[in-house]
Amino acid sequence: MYTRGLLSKTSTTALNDVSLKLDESEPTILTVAGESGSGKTTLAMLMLGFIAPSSGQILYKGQDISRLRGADRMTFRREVQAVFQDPFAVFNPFYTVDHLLTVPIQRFKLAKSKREARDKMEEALTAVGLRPEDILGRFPHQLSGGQRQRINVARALLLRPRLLIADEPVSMVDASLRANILETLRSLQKNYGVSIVYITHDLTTAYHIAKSIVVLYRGAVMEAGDVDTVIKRPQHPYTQLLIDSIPWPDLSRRWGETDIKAREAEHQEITTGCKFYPRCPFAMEKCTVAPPLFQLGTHQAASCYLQDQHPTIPSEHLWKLLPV
Amino acid sequence: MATIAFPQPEVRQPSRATLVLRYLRRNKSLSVGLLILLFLVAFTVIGLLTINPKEAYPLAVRAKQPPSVTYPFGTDFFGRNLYAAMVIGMWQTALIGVLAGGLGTLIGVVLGFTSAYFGGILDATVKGICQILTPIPIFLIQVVIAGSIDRRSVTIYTMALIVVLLAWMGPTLVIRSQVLSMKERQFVSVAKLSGVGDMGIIFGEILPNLLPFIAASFVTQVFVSVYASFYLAVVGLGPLREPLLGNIIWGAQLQGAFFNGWWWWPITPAVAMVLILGSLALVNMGLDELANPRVRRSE
Amino acid sequence: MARFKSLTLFMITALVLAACGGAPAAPANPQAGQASQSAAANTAANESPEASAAAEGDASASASPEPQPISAGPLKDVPRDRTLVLGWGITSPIGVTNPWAIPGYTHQEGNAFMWEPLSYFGIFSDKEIPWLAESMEYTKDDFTALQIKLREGAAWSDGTPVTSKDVVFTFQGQMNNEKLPYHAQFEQFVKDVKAVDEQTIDVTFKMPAPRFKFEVLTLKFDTGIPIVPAHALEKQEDVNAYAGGVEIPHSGPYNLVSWDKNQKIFDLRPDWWAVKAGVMEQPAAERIIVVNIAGQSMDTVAQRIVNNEMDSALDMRSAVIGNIISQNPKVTTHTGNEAPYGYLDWWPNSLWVNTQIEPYNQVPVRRAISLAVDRDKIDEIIYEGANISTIYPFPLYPGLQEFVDKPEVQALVEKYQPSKHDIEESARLMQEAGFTKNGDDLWEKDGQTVNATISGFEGIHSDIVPVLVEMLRQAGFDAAIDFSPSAYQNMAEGNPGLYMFGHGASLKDPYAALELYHSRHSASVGTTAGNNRFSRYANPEYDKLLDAMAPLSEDDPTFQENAVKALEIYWRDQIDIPVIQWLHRIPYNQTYWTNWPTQENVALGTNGAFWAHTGLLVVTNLKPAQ
Amino acid sequence: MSIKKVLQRLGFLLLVIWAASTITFFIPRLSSRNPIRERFAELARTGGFSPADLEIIIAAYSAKFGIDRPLLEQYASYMGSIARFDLGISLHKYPKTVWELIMEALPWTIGLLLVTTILSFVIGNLLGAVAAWPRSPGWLRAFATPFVLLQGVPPVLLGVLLLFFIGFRLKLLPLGGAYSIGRVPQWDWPSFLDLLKHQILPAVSLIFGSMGAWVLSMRGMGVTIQGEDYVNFAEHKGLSGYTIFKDYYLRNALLPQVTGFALALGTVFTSAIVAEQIFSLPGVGSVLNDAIRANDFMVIYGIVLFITITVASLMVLVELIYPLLDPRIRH
Repeated sequence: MYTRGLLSKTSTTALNDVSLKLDESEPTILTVAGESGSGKTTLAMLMLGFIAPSSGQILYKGQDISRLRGADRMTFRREVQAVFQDPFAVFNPFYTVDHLLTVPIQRFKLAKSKREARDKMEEALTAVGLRPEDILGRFPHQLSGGQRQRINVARALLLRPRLLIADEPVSMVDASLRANILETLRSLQKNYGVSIVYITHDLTTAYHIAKSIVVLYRGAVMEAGDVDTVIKRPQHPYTQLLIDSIPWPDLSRRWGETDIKAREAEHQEITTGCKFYPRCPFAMEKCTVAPPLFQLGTHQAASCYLQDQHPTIPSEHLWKLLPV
Repeated sequence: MATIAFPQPEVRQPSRATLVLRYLRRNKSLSVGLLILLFLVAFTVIGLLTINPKEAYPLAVRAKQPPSVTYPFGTDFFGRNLYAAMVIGMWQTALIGVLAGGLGTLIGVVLGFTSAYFGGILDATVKGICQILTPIPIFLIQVVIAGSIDRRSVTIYTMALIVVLLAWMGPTLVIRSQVLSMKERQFVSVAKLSGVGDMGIIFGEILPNLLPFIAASFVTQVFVSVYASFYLAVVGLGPLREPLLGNIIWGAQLQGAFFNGWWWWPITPAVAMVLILGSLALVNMGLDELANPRVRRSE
Repeated sequence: MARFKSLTLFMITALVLAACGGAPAAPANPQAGQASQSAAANTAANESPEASAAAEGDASASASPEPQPISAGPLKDVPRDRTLVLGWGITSPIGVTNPWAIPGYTHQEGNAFMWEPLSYFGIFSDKEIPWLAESMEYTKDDFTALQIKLREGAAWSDGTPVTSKDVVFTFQGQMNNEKLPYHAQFEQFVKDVKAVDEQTIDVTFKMPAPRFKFEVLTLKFDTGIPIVPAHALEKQEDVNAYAGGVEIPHSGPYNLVSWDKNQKIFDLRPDWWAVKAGVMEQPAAERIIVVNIAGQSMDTVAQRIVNNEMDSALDMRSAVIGNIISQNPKVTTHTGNEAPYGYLDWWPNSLWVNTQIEPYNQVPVRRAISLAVDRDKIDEIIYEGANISTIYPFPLYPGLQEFVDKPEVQALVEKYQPSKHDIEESARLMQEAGFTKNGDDLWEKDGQTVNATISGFEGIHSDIVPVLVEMLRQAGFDAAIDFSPSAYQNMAEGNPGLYMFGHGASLKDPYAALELYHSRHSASVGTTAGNNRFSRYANPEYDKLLDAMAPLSEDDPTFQENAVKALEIYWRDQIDIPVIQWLHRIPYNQTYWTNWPTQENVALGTNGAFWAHTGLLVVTNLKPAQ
Repeated sequence: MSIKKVLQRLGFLLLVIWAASTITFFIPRLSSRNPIRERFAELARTGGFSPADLEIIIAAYSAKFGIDRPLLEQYASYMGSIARFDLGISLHKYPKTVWELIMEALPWTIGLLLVTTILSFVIGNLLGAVAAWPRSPGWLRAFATPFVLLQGVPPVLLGVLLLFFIGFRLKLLPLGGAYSIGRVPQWDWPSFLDLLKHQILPAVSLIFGSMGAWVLSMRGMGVTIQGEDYVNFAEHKGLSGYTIFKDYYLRNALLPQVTGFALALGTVFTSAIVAEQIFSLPGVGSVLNDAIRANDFMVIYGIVLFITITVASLMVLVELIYPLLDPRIRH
């Protein structure tokens, strides 16, 4: 059974009471969305095991990843991979770009010979639309941002992970290349059964690629559910604000023209109540107590008292709402 | 869509040597510094092959001779051939510099890496010790040490040791801060994802990137060591029999060389010292430029 | 342009510097400041720059930049041509003028101008110079009693007469105060000191003490005791802790008037007893400035003499003094303008060893080292041909020259050839002693090289020790240089190695020098050997010779006979390795002052050492050039 | 800035003092040297001690200075006296206390060092900034850059060379000393000018000797700053070169140098020791020189400690006032 749970309770403001679960048998693409500072990257770091949660645990195939040792750890390392935002920073400037591909091949013993390793690399590069002879042997600064990011994707392709954390993979790439990269990611999921956690602040790309979405604000889940439903019919004031901020290519519609007027953000730390309270135009007395998740439909939930006519759902069960 | 080829302009890859030469042409201080250093090395090497090492010590040749064809740098009061003395002195200075500099850098690299990479109490301790020792005037302590040990055991090796004893904090702090920033870089994360262990990350990923820093730090250490050993020798705390540059100046001062008109005696080692320290300073400056990514213009 | 800039820079520097550097110079009280300003204005018209500089300095009030220097109040004006400027390394604590202050007192650095003895000795005239004492006579033939008669009219600077009370106080102080340098001598010899009357003192000895009068009571070179004022020291609770300062009453002609880190200034007092008593004429030098040259390079000191900034200074290497003379014809030396430019000091230097430790306990090893020393080369290289290398442990002053000229002594020189330089013979001796040459071409036995580190003193041995080290190296001894402050400790404690040091002992006869090797001084390893007694040599045969000499005066035939035998043992056993006679090369600048004691101008017979006990005689005899 | 921060820094200061005093205490004791014996050696060497029984005198003084006691006991009493700001008594200049010796010499050293350090800091940093600033005129850069080489010239060499050429050969300036022979300095013009004349060579050698380091580090700093966005931005705003140089570039590059300034004082003291020796100036350096030569440990400890405390205190001070200079950092 392929399970993955994440549980992080209170204390850190980076991420608070977030619980997710992905099923190995049903590879999917889950979007985690939110503005900068919402805890997206922390989530990625936690899932990759780079930092340990101050409370709660991260389970991979039923095992706490912080306890993994030896071969188990290597397996976890290999099966959970990432594509990062900055296509330059991931390259060690000392080496040619080959280093990015050869090291995992070596470490995970993916090839029996140099020849085979080379073939694998070329195959992966070709698969992301690069000509190996243009790429191999170059230093990162000699390549364009798009090329570099596609090498990253090629790396993920090469390793055939079970789970891929894609942390804003296209935000620093030319618009013209985004589609290509996203398409490659999608084909990874489809053709190789890789689950993808797609972390972004860009709801449009999320809409294109993902099945389901979790909207975070300051480390707390605001709304979650089927990507279509959430984006088309957002119920949480924060989600509504986000969607309103998308510059739709519709000239008749003026940007930012909606009923919901977000208040200026006040930089006061909300420790107990709704994280969105200081900016929420509908802020109420009871919002000073953190709202639970209210289940709005089979594939939608929101953490807002405006929806308190709906039944609540424990945060551990949120994953059940997410379509695959 | 997935297989669209992105055409690449043809780029001919210049050879490494050409790149280095091209870089050196731009980095003037590095090239001038290296040139002087090279000259000094050539002088020493050629010298070592041609001189009679005995002539670097007293009673070897006619004393107090001004520079001439036979004695290009003249001879001193004690009957040293100053040319031979310069050659041996340079060699010994280089030895002290490289030994003390290398050792100091090594300590700095090891401590800096372990402390920054693993953090925790170890890091706090290393950082604390370095910070506490930093305000203490190193030279005074070196003088106290040099003055305290038995004269017979003062050799150029003990000199190097005395110098290094309190000169490892600089490189440690420099390397530590570099590792601290380096270990947050994403390629370290990627390496972890690629299954690379701690040692692999330290040596395979971080260390190569710090090479310019380590080199700069090494050059700084060599500079500091040469400087310190020179000072110790000038005040008469070195191995007095050896023709160390500082010792020669010390001897010249005691025998009233300037007053007696034996100007070549102190001037020769003084100029040599200026060349050594100056070239090291230049190289250091050049390496700074190399290590500092902002200055390193993309190629 | 760059030149202009740097000049501007210099100016700015100087200005700011002056503002800051001068700040601490605030006068202690405003009145002193005013007084000095007007005084400075008065002297501004003075033409000679040096004189005006000196005069302005003289006008200074007690205020000085350092809070600590001592001063007797505002200084009067003294022109340069009445001022004697002497260069000397002042290392003793500021303000210590009391001869009994320990540690810290030294008669050098000008304190000798304040204190006087019962008697002086003129080495080059070989004559006693009675001083506070009119006479000192042994009253018994076996040298067990001595009567001292003081001069009438001798007085302390506060007017109190110098009487037998002071002499008794001085002697008893030495007997009872174990911290004083002559305590051991007094304890060994003196039974009793009694004042017979105001002017007469009787000393009785426990044993014959034929040399006590000369060695202890007479001031010469750096030995002997001055008489101290009983009425001033009696009042002190701890005479060793009392610095003296400017207040202490003294009998010498100069008063200390100012002392800071850079200089000590002495002014002549008008009421010196010796003038009134007709012993001396009124000295011409109204002011003596002892400039601290400690830490100054020899270049600087030499140049300042050439520039007439200083009238004399110590101690010049032979090449330097030659250059001084050629650069300033007004400067002469003890030997005029001729090499070796210096006079023979009482301090011949040997390489001493601790004869109790391996391998120096073996005579052949000591002999092998002596054979490695090329004494001719030392003369040639270091002393520009002056013939000063030696084979004797004493200086060849007239009495001693007479001794070594005896045929018996010359026969011994022939027999033992102490000056021989022969590396092959040296090697043969080492091989016979069981040494073999190792890879570095050094003698080795049981994996140990011969530790031939030479301990010496940077200020005076920096020319010869490196040369000796090289000679020993060439003969296979593992030699190195040690000029660290621990050098003396090595000598005193007998640490392995060679010690370059003098024999400050014999002046008239060889007894004092030979006595240095008596087994009574042969401290066992681990205890401290006395000064000049580093060899720790013990030989009953030798002791017997010396014991027989002790009660005899030097003209006794037995004394002479035993002295020759003892000298034979000295060479036979190579107790230490004599290297050089010591020369003092002192420049005498005649621009302002003449009548310096030289070879030609023997006068009282003192040497020209202004720092030594007899320095008082040197400075008080100087005559102004104009 | 919080009280806690201040207390923390003071705690650090105490640690530095403790470390320095411990190091200076133990190192000389690792050798078998006996300072009292050596002091008497000095006296014996200059004569007058021939027949004395040294052992008795030495034992008496060893007891007095406590150096015959067990090491740890000495250490404890040493630390105790340091806590009472008592640096002990000089062996060599007995009965002077170390504190007295330092205080006598300090005005000279402060006068010389303060001025030379500030001047070398100002000139060095300006030259360094000019050398690194890409828009400074070519001739100016060409002028400024070679000063980096000065880093290779130890002040001691510079001092010796200046003395040789200006003092010996040209006879333009005095050969040494703080004032002319026979002068007892005070507050008046002749003294002042005399003093000035004597301070020029040492000051110049110290300024030029320590300037190179500033040129070099400032140049490095300047090069770093150049790439910063705010400088680029300022350029795009079309501000004048001088304004950018002064307000954006120099100011920001200078800030880290200020921290270096406090630290540099330690090095500067080192140069001063040698300079004071070469030019025979009174000052802490020459007191220390004498002490080292005479193995007067109490004075050595005292001065090392004094310098350490001074440097460390200045560092802490700079750190505490740094936020006032740099608005980006607030405690």
